[in-house]
Amino acid sequence: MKELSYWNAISEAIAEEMKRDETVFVIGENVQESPFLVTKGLVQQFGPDRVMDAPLSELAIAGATVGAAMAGYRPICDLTFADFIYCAADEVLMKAAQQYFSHNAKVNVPCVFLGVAGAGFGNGPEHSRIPAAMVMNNPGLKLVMPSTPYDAKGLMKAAIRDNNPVCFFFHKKCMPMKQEIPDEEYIIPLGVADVKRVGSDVTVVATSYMVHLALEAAKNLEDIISVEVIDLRSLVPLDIDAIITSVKKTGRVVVVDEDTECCGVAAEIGQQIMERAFDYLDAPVARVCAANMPIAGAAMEKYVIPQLAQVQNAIEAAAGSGFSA
Amino acid sequence: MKELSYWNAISEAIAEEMKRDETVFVIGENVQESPFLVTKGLVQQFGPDRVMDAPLSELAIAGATVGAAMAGYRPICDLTFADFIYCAADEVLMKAAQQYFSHNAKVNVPCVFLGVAGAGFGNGPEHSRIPAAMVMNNPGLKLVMPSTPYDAKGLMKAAIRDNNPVCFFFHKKCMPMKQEIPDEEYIIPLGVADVKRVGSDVTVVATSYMVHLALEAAKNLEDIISVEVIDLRSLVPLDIDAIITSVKKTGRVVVVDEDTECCGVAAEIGQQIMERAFDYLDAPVARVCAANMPIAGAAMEKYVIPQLAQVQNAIEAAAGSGFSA
Amino acid sequence: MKKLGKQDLLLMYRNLVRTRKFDELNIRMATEGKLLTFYHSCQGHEAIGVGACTGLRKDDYLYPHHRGHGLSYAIAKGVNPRECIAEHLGRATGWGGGITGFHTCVPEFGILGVGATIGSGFVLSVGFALAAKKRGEGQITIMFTGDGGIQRGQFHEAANMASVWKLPVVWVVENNQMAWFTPYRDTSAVEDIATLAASYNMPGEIVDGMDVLAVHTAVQKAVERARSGEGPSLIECKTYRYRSHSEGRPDVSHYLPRSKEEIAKWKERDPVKLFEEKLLKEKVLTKALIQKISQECDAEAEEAETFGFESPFPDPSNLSKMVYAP
Amino acid sequence: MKKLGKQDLLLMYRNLVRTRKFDELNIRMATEGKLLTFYHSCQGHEAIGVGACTGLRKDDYLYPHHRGHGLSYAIAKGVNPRECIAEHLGRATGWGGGITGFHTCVPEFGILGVGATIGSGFVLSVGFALAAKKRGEGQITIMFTGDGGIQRGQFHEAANMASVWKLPVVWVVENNQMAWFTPYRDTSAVEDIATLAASYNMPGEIVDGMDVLAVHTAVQKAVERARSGEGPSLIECKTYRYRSHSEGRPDVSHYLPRSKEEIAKWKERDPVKLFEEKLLKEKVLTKALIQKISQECDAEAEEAETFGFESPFPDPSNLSKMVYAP
Ligand SMILES: Cc1ncc(C[n+]2csc(CCOP(=O)(O)OP(=O)(O)O)c2C)c(N)n1
Ligand SMILES: Cc1ncc(C[n+]2csc(CCOP(=O)(O)OP(=O)(O)O)c2C)c(N)n1
Ligand SMILES: [Mg+2]
Ligand SMILES: [Mg+2]
Repeated sequence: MKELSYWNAISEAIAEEMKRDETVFVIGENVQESPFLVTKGLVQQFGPDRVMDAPLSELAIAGATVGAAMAGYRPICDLTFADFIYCAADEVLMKAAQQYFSHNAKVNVPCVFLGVAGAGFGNGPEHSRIPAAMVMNNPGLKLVMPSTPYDAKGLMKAAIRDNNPVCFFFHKKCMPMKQEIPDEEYIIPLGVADVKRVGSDVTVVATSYMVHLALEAAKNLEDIISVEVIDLRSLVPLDIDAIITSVKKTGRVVVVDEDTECCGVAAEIGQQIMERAFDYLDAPVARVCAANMPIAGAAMEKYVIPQLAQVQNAIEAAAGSGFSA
Repeated sequence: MKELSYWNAISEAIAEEMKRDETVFVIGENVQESPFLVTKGLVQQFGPDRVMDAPLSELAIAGATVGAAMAGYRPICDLTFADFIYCAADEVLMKAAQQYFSHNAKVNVPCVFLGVAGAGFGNGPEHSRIPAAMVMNNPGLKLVMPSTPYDAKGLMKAAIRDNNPVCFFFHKKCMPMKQEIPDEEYIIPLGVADVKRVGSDVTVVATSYMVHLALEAAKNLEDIISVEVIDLRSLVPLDIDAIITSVKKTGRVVVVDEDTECCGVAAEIGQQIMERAFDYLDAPVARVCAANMPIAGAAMEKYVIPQLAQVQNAIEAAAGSGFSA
Repeated sequence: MKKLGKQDLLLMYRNLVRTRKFDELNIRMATEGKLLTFYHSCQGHEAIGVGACTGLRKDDYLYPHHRGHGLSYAIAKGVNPRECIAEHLGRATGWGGGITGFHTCVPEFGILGVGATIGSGFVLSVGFALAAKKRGEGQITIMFTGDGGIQRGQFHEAANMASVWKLPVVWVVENNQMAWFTPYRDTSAVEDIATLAASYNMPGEIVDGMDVLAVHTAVQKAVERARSGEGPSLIECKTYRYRSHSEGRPDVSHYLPRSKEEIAKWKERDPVKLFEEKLLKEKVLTKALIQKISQECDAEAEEAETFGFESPFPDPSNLSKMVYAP
Repeated sequence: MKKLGKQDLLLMYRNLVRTRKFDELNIRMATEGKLLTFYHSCQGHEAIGVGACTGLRKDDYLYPHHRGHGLSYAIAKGVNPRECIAEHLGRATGWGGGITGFHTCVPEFGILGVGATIGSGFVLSVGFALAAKKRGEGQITIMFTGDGGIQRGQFHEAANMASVWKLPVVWVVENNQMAWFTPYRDTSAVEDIATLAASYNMPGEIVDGMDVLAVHTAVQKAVERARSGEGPSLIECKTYRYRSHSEGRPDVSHYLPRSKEEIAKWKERDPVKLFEEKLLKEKVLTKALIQKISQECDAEAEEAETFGFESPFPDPSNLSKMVYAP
């Protein structure tokens, strides 16, 4: 066992997979130095042909990723900020997602689109999104959003080995988090949620950094409400069974997701819960998401992004009056 | 009164607004001849400086639209296929949506993004989407999806006069539909749903061409189930009050939308209904949407896109066993 | 460059005729309402695909232009064009399995798939070429697009990246001087697309797109350059679109009918006729052989039509299994 | 071209100094942890914004580069730079109202707003220029970007469109030879960005970006061309980034430290010093005046800092009202 930070867990996963499989390579802007650290150190180990500093050309970077994947490689494309998926939407949301299906499953597209995501540093509307719903609304793409170093490493290895394009959005606010990581290899399959806290009164379904907010809220409320926190880890595939199992136990759900509320992740999960467990619901599924506006920066960011108090309030409201202190 | 087709109603609205307001102009690929007819005939009336055939450059077309809008004009940008929003996502989903907010409401972006949308002609995955949820997931954009010639004309006039960027997606399958159009000017404000059929057992919330499917299903079922059909007309703003009023009456809802199901329009509406009218719901909100896959073309399209039978089945299921014939 | 022998020339001629006949079949099926989606005729363009793809290695990557939905390119590479007909009829035997009705994908012949947004082949082909370079087995990538496609930003980014990384890719632009209803001259700042090559420090050549041998020669030069690790090339083939953008659409320039004289003038230099006359003069072809080839191609097209109509539709229950690879 | 008088030269000098002082203030605030988001120093780049924006009409549209988050451009156009400081402190008095912490928007001075994706100014500026051309009042648009920005597809599409429509726009590329950690020479197929202009049939000029007058002269020529309806121009200013990409980031090329010698060499031709020496020699400046200006600018920066810290934060209850215009 060794202690690794979130970013280091990701870079270790990439390094291990690059060692194991010569077809894995990294392409993107500034990936050799890696401003968000997840590919830092790789160039020294694997050389510039496998850790490729590209021009400032998102269309070409993402397009080359899709093309190289179709031609038998397993590129890891660093989009830098996840928001830059907008700058290559044709390539990522359309081409990567659809090439396999459109061509009768003859040619698959095994690649990873890395993006640092989320708010927390006041970087403003074009550098703070988690464009999760946009990815989910385009079938053919998988989507991973790890909340811990342990999960990040195991999920990254699964993402690289997956035979499909996988968006891997890691959260800015998780970067410094540390955790014990086993020395032996492990892989966390995509599509398996993790119950990060067991509880019986209210289910909180959370993604990415919001898992930590949910855990904090659960802890703050533990004397009055028993909160179960489910970390989805991957959104596509979605472990709806894990959610439904919990909902059947608690009958009360709050979905906490940092993506924009409207047509976001939480709406999909809420709707699916309603479809599958309507009779178990004691209260409507509540959602705590980014407000329906661009992600303001600087001092205004916190008025757009879910805050602890909101999560707590939503849990209390879901629990109903019987639980208030 | 005169009878106009859907496309002609749209082009008449554009012509009237171009006459009324010199700052309105059309920009896009092939807008002078207009493959989907909605800007056909305008160049003869207003000249090539106001009906601008652009290079095959979606980034520049959409970007120039946003820029000209910021600088005091009211461009109508024809994306041709609504799917091509992927080819200018940075410009439409990010810049158009956010410029006003990011700059403290100092400069607004009054423009219209036109796109012919939806399936029906087997055109395959890159020419058949209605990227409605992607628009809704990016606050700052408005979204209009008319189902009839009358609505199309009145909504187009409102869209052009709106001080915000408005995506106006008109449906391929509505193109030949005809309707009596008043000679006098009229405007249909954005954000006002239209009850296209009054009923008391089940509420069907529908968008765009799906309204016609819903009406047909309602008619087929009229002897056993009284179906209310709400045509949303605009999705942003969303007339949630109209939906809730109906839901309180029926307690049973089916949302029929042609966008991809996952994180789509129907999930958002379902979730909002749950949040606001949970105690009125006798059954979970059901959704009938495009299946979670790319929109197959040719003969396979119909297996992806909602069909009449599915809508009917969903209504019957929502109505519950008491209603079956 | 490998010198073309008599058999090569005859094969090229036959492939021109096959392309034309299959295009005519597609047009007829479209006119009869039998195609399940749109059709973009390649008449006038045949020499480009045939000239460029003759002599490629089977494992070279090919990204075809949308005209003919890939006919001339695939034919010259060796693919059986009946798969094209089946695709257009939405059949499981089509070269995209009938899933989209027009996408081409024949991995055994290096055709990995296409996109339906014009110009996006630029960036995908950079990826194919990057893979080829990494693999180091001398494969090259050839990608075709139109005078419209070159106007997308994808071109700029792809050309720069491919040049910097010296990727083995050849870009062939079929400048038919129209993009849908819009004439190139009114949407482009420069007369010749080949001019753009200078911005990326790569060769840019203008070729008579009606002359199959001229195309072949220019492309082979670029292919050799690519194979030997010297990087990308841009080749502009001047050509002309005989028919409307797609079947059933008006044939206008902006909003006025295209000049009948101009079309007629270009047809005088029809690529099939031009090559036929040359081979006749050089006695590679005879009148009798021309007729024989014509009949054989007619028969092949007829067989392809039957094949298409007799082929099954895809099994819709497979669709949901094709969203994600196992 | 209007000849610059002594007062103009002095103003340009003062604006160079102001830019430098305000940049230093931003750096200090960043270092002290007072800025609410990132900061990209413009040291080394000052002559470009100041030289280019001096002499513009107030109603000309300006799209600044991100360095200094718009300082040199806005200052030369007449905007009070304390709004920049307030913005970086997230205050309502900032030039973006403190909503993002770094976006610049001063419509009264033709600055309509910026985007945060590099290079997207190309297409927005086409829109500004299109509006200006339609309005017919002789406004031009000037847009600044970096050697990275030019690599985005937006450039290609914008340049072609602007040239075809003869739009009044001037594109100034600040080639500091780095984009974040990546050196230009390793990501570009051509040595000079000005080369790219030929693809769009527009003038492309290389200018010494450390020489404020050289920049001014080249830009004025392009501005006149734009104003007289002849279309766009591309101007490449060779310059250098003194500091790391943004404050607190490592200063590397790929992953190795940038050459200290190279930085020192460029600093010998520091744009502020260079102009100062020239004006001293020409007796437009005196040592005393230099000191006076320096002190005045220090005072102005100090006042701006106070102004910033004393300004209120935006009212968060307004946010939801700002998503849609009434
Ligand atoms: C990105 C994108 N924009 C627009 C279209 C619609 N479209 C299809 S073909 C075409 C014209 C293409 O012109 P060109 O590249 O010159 O090829 P040609 O059809 O003339 O052979 C257009 C505009 C598209 N499919 N993709
Ligand atoms: C589309 C896009 N890609 C990447 C980034 C991240 N980024 C911000 S500044 C920058 C470097 C820009 O380089 P250049 O244009 O040369 O300007 P410089 O910073 O050198 O002045 C990058 C890569 C971005 N903001 N937008
Ligand atoms: Mg063309
Ligand atoms: Mg730079």
